[in-house]
Amino acid sequence: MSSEQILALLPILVTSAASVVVMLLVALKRSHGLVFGVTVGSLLVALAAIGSSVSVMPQAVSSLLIMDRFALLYIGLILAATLAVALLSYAYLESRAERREEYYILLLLAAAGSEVLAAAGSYVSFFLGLEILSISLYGLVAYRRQTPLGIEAGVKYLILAGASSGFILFGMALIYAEQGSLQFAALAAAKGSSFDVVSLVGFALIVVGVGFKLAVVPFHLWTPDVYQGAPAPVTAFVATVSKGAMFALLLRYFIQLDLYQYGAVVLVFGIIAALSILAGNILGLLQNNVKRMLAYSSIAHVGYLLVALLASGPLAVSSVTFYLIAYFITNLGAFGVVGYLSSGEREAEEIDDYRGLAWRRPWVAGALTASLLSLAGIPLTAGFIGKFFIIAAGAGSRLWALLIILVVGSVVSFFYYFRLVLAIFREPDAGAQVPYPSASLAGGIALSVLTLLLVWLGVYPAPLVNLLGGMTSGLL
Amino acid sequence: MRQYPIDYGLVLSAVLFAIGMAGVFVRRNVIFVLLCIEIMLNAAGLAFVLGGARWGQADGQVMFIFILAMAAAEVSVGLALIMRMFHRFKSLDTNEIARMKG
Amino acid sequence: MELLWLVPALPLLGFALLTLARRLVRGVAALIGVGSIGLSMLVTLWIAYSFLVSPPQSGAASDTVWSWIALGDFRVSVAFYLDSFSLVMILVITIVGFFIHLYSAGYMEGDDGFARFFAYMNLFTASMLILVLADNLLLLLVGWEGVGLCSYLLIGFWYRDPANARAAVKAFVVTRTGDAAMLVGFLLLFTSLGTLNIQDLLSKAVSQWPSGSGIAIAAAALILAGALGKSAQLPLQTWLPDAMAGPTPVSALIHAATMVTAGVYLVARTHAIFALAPPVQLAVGIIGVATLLIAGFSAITQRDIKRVLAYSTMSQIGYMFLALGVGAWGAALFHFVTHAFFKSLLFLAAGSVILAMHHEQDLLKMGGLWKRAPVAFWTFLVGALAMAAVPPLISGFSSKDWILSWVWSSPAGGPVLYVLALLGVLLTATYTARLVTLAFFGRERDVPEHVHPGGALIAVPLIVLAVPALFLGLIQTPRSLGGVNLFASFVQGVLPEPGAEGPPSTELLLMAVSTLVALAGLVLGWALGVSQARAHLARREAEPAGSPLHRFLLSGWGFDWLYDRAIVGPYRWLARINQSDVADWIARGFAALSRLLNRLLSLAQTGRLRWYATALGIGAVAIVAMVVFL
Amino acid sequence: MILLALVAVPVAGGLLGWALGRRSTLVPRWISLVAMVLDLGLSIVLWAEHPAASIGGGPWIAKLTLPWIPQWGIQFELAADGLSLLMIVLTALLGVASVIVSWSTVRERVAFYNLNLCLVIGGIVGVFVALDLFLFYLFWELMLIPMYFIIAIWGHEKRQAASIKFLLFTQAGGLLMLLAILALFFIHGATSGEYTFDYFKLLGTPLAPGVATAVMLGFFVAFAIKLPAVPVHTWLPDAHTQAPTAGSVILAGLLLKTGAYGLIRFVVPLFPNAALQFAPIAMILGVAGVIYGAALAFAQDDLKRLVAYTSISHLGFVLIGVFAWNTLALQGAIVTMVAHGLSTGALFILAGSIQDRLHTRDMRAMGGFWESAPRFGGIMLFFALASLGLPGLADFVGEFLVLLGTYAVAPVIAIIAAVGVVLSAVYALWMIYRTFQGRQAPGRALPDLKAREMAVLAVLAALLLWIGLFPQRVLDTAAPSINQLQAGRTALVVPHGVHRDEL
Repeated sequence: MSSEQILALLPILVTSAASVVVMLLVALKRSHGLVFGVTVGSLLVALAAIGSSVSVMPQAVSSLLIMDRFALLYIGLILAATLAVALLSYAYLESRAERREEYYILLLLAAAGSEVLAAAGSYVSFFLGLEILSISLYGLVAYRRQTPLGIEAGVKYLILAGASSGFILFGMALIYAEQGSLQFAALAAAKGSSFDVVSLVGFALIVVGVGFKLAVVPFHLWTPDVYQGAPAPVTAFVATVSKGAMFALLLRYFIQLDLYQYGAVVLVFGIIAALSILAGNILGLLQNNVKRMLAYSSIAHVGYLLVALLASGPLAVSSVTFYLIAYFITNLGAFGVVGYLSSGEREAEEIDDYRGLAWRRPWVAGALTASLLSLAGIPLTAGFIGKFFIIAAGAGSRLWALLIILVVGSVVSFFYYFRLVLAIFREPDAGAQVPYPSASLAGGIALSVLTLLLVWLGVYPAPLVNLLGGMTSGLL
Repeated sequence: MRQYPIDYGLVLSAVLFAIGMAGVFVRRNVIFVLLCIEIMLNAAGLAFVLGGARWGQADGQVMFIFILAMAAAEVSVGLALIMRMFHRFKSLDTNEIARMKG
Repeated sequence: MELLWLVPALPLLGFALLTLARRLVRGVAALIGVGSIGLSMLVTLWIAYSFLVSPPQSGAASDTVWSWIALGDFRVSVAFYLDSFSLVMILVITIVGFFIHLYSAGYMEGDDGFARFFAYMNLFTASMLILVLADNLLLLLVGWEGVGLCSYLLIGFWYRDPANARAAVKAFVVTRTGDAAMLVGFLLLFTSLGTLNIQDLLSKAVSQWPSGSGIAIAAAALILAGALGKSAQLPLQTWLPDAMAGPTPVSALIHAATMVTAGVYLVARTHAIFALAPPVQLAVGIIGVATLLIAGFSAITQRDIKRVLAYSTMSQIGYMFLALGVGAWGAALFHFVTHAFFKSLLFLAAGSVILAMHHEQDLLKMGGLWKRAPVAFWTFLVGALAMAAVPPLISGFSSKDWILSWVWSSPAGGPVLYVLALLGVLLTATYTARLVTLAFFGRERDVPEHVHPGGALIAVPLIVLAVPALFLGLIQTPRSLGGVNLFASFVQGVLPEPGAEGPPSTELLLMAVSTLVALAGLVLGWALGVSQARAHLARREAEPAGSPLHRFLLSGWGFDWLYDRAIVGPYRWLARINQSDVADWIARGFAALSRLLNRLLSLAQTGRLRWYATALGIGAVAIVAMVVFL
Repeated sequence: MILLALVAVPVAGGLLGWALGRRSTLVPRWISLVAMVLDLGLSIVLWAEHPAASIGGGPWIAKLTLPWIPQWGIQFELAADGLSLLMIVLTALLGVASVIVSWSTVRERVAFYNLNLCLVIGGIVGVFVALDLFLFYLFWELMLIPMYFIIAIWGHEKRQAASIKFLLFTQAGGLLMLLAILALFFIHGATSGEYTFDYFKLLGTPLAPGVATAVMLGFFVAFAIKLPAVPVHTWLPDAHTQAPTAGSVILAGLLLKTGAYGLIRFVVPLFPNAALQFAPIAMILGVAGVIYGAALAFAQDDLKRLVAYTSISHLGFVLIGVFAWNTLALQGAIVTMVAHGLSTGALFILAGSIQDRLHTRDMRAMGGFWESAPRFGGIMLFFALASLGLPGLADFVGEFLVLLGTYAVAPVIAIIAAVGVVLSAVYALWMIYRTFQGRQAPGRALPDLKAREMAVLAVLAALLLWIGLFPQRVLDTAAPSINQLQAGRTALVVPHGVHRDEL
């Protein structure tokens, strides 16, 4: 392994090493502050390391990992999101009785697994990244192990994610048995005119597994339960990093295999996208639990992303990426507020918990409102530019049917986003006001930065668009 | 030694996979569900080994080893969780853990 | 003629002052209200004087105040047009108007809406003047709607009684129905002739449209619709009897002398178009005579003194329409003039009677008032004789006779119309005589102890108006009675005669016949009045059930009933059942659908792990199947 | 730059008032009032300076272009012609009125309220000057959110349902419009090689007939919902009824105008052929609105709901006028827009005042108010008369011109619309009958208008009278834009008589 390869892998290496360091640290001395500091520090170092990796890319590391602009961009995104989650987690954990320090080990591991997924160029690294991510998430999702909901969520996620891993693995095995290679690229070269049945079945099974991780219809049933049971920052992580990494993989996979030319595949993804948009939004409609509501909304958002994915061409990649960035910021903000307002053993998850928030905690309310507007795709937020970008990509590829469904879904979604907005701006309930925890610095910083980014991207997206435009050239 | 077509092996692994899957669907005891997932994973492992044998590569076996490691990790986390579950719910029935819905 | 704009502007100024100023002393309000009309009258007289002394070259003068709308070919100005026709109109309006205003200062004394009343009256006068002076149809429409508005405001002047307010709304809406058609007529005229200037329009119509062409018929019919509404002619006549809910001076000014004759003015003004559309002109005559008879019959049965007069107004305007229908434009105008004087006189005298009766308007409760309210009686009598067309010098006689002779001799007329018109004469005389008999003669029935028919402010206008009611006929007399032709020759240039007059002998014969008929009517009416008064005394308060025919006539031939069932009722029913807007069902449907789908999809979210796993498997099978088989 | 200032002044005023207004309720009120008056002043200056001036021979009197997202061909492009100018003046004027009428009626969250008020005004001005389609869409969406807040927070008893309904309807239209904008963007890009959202460049994009119709419909639906045309009008009665007074004023006076403005600015010029073919349907929708709105207005017991339905009726005239597509009808549509803004705005102020005083909007509980509130009655009557199209007032000029223009193209439509003239008399006078006439119920005396209310209403009334008697100034201002539109109409190959015969 050359030094350049090491340099290229540096972000992943730093993240992985950090998890080991934190583990050792915990063994030596339990200190939440210290562990938190090391975690944040190492994530910052890993982010900085991307700068050095850029100089040597594109670099294929042993055919397993491909460190190109695309991968680095997603790794950067994953690291930044993990950093935000870490910041949001501090106060959340601080107010709780559980052991806090192991949380950061799992978080760093999950981030490492996600990074591997983003850079994966073969089924092996796909599998490894996926499992590192998944197994860490089992722990994270069930982190509120004192509460029945935490355990319930953990068990559900464990069983279902395990099963879905089984699907992916079996699919990979079938493809391998037919094609004789574990490289995406090799497969692309070998595919010829069409696949045989076994490969098709294998491919379909991989789609099932990926679909599960992305929580698209019909593999979405677990989403609300896990989102609800998991600690709010973990929910943010599951909603953003875990999905984003999987989407990065899907995008690379799609483009490398040029799946656009298979009508059946496009059709399947189209149907999945349409169903996700409709079902996600309709399920969210009357939901009173904010975490579940956001879970349903995330189902719909992945549907939107799939529309962009199906749009093909350079616009697809940049629109998916832009949307993911906007989606990351927005969801981190939204779940961040949920975590920020959760106190002790109580998650602020009922819609009534937010009643009158605007008059009690105006800044937090502002952040949440901005996130909700962004989710709804209202102008001057990142979500608007993202949705605009996606619709543009779809329109460029004439996916009118999907776009109409997207429009219908969006209109439905306004109902529940604005239902929450409405609650935020209602008169506070004079009698029983839910107590909110005191403000935390780290969380406050994270929320402010996220909100500023949200608005900045909504007002002046030109620089990011430029950046993404350069990125696609690396992938295609 | 007689050479069997690879398809036979794949069919076998598919049957194994299906058994595992069916087990996940029907079993209520969460430990059995976990066991069934292991069966699914091993079915995949078998298919990998078959593939490796077919193409004369080590990759299949390597993957199988990865799968074993991963399965072990999953089971360990899983069992820990199941202990918590039993501690909390005094039951291993998956139907008991259905508080969140709707 | 530079002062022409002042004629409508002065009352308008009065309106503005009365509206904007707050808490005016009664005297000041009256001064502004009456004074503005007075000044306007003086200006009008001055204009009339200069018009007569030095008539304009073309027989008409116009005065553009400002350019209103100019869009390409569409150019409309706020401009006034004065010819002999409009001069007659504004003379009548300002003179009659002034005296009615004066009368009102006495009549409305003590009403808490004194200033408001004069504001409305001034606005009305201004609008009416704009209507008759407008040189284009759009400005005419301003006046037209303005008088309609004031009519609405004044009918509902005593707003506390919902019935008055409803009558006001009814009046406005019914007339507006006609206006809408008239509006379409204007659209048609502009679209095909490219101007709304009345004179250009008429000359272009004459030069571009062949007689009897469809477009001319359509245009004339649409204009006629507007005229029918405003002038309370069939089938848009139902509002007028209810309009009597307004104060009596209002009835005199608006619902007798001026506004209701706006339709006559309009038709006469655009007579060139009607001349191009013989079927419509015939319809004008038929409608006129039909209204004349229907209203005449109804008038005979009414008990309310003002309703009698209201039906009589409809009936008299029926004469004017009949005249228009036979092309006797000048005669129609002359009848308008005489009618304005004698009918306003009748209303004002009736007002005095009503005051005397402490606002009791039931004829059957009056009686013997001739000595209790002598001024009212004598002036009323003058008006009544004029209306009944009793010869020789009473104004109504000249004008009606002029009309009748044209009905006989005009090419558009004929014996049938004449006989019907003659029946009208009989009816007119009958209801007039009945009215006078019931109100002024016989025993006092329910007359109050103390009677206050009003002071000088009431009496002076009555006496002054009685003069023209008596003698105005002198300016236009039948050939056999001197053959004075002042009026006809004055308006000849604008309103030509329909053709050659018949021989004087025929005219004399016709005159004799109509006079006899009128006298017969008077006797009949007298008898009717006497018998009804007796019956009432015998029965006292017991409400006469009346025969079905009586009830039918009393209700104005059931038009209200019919419209209520056919139009108003269904509209209200539709409004009631659709109050919550059927179109909203679309939105509600979507909402319900979303809720339903939400419930269905939520059924899948059971929380059961086994079901989730099974769904995963089903999904997997579905995906595999799709990928493999598609 | 004056265009930017027109947008920025209300926004800045709102933000400033909000930032400073934590303590005192008076500070945000004064700051927003100053901002609105300043905005009004600016717009009048612009009007006075450019009576009929033009840039480069076109109708444009001011223009501003800044780079924004060059990768997507998006610019920050503002421009104004006479049409925009009229709408801006109206916006600023009603903005001032809104601040004043909210002065004493909104007592809670004053700073946030004024922020929203200022933002919505800024957004509306933005809509009227944005000439980059992306920017236009952005403003289009942006003005909704503060409006949503105004309804949802300060509205009446059913404000939540009404606000969400408002939002869903308008967003549905908005997103369809976005699809249409993007379709146009790509088609233009594919044919000319230049991908841009610039209105001026998109003008005259060659489109296949079917495509043009589809894309045009995307725009049309959005504007028809906002206008609102039957049958997608049902958000309006709820929103107008439930909004606080100023909210209703802005909704009726301004937001609806953005729909009409969109039709004139985008639908007709961008898709002339498709619009011409679609004209009969659009006019039928318009005339349906005229009649249906008037009929439902009559049916209402709720005073504000009644006024809301009258808007549907009036805007039906606008829809007819735009698609009758000749100088008279278009000018009529524009005058109607302005007149409706003033008259209906005033009626909402009056209805709001009644509600503030009596805490009810139900006309069944009203009657005889004239006795205790004669000035109120007089003013109410004035605006009711304006609404029923009394000649001499502004509404009449607009509606008459629309009818006149329409009659030349589609006589049947004009004739049916003329029926609306009768129905408008019915609802307007019935409204007066039920509120101010009859006998006053005991304990239900209506206190008369106060000086501040009178001042606002008097200005609105004076303007209605001014436009009614001297409409030429308004007509001249809009004329260059209209003439250009008209030129586009005459240039079309489809002969004039085609859709006349169809009707």
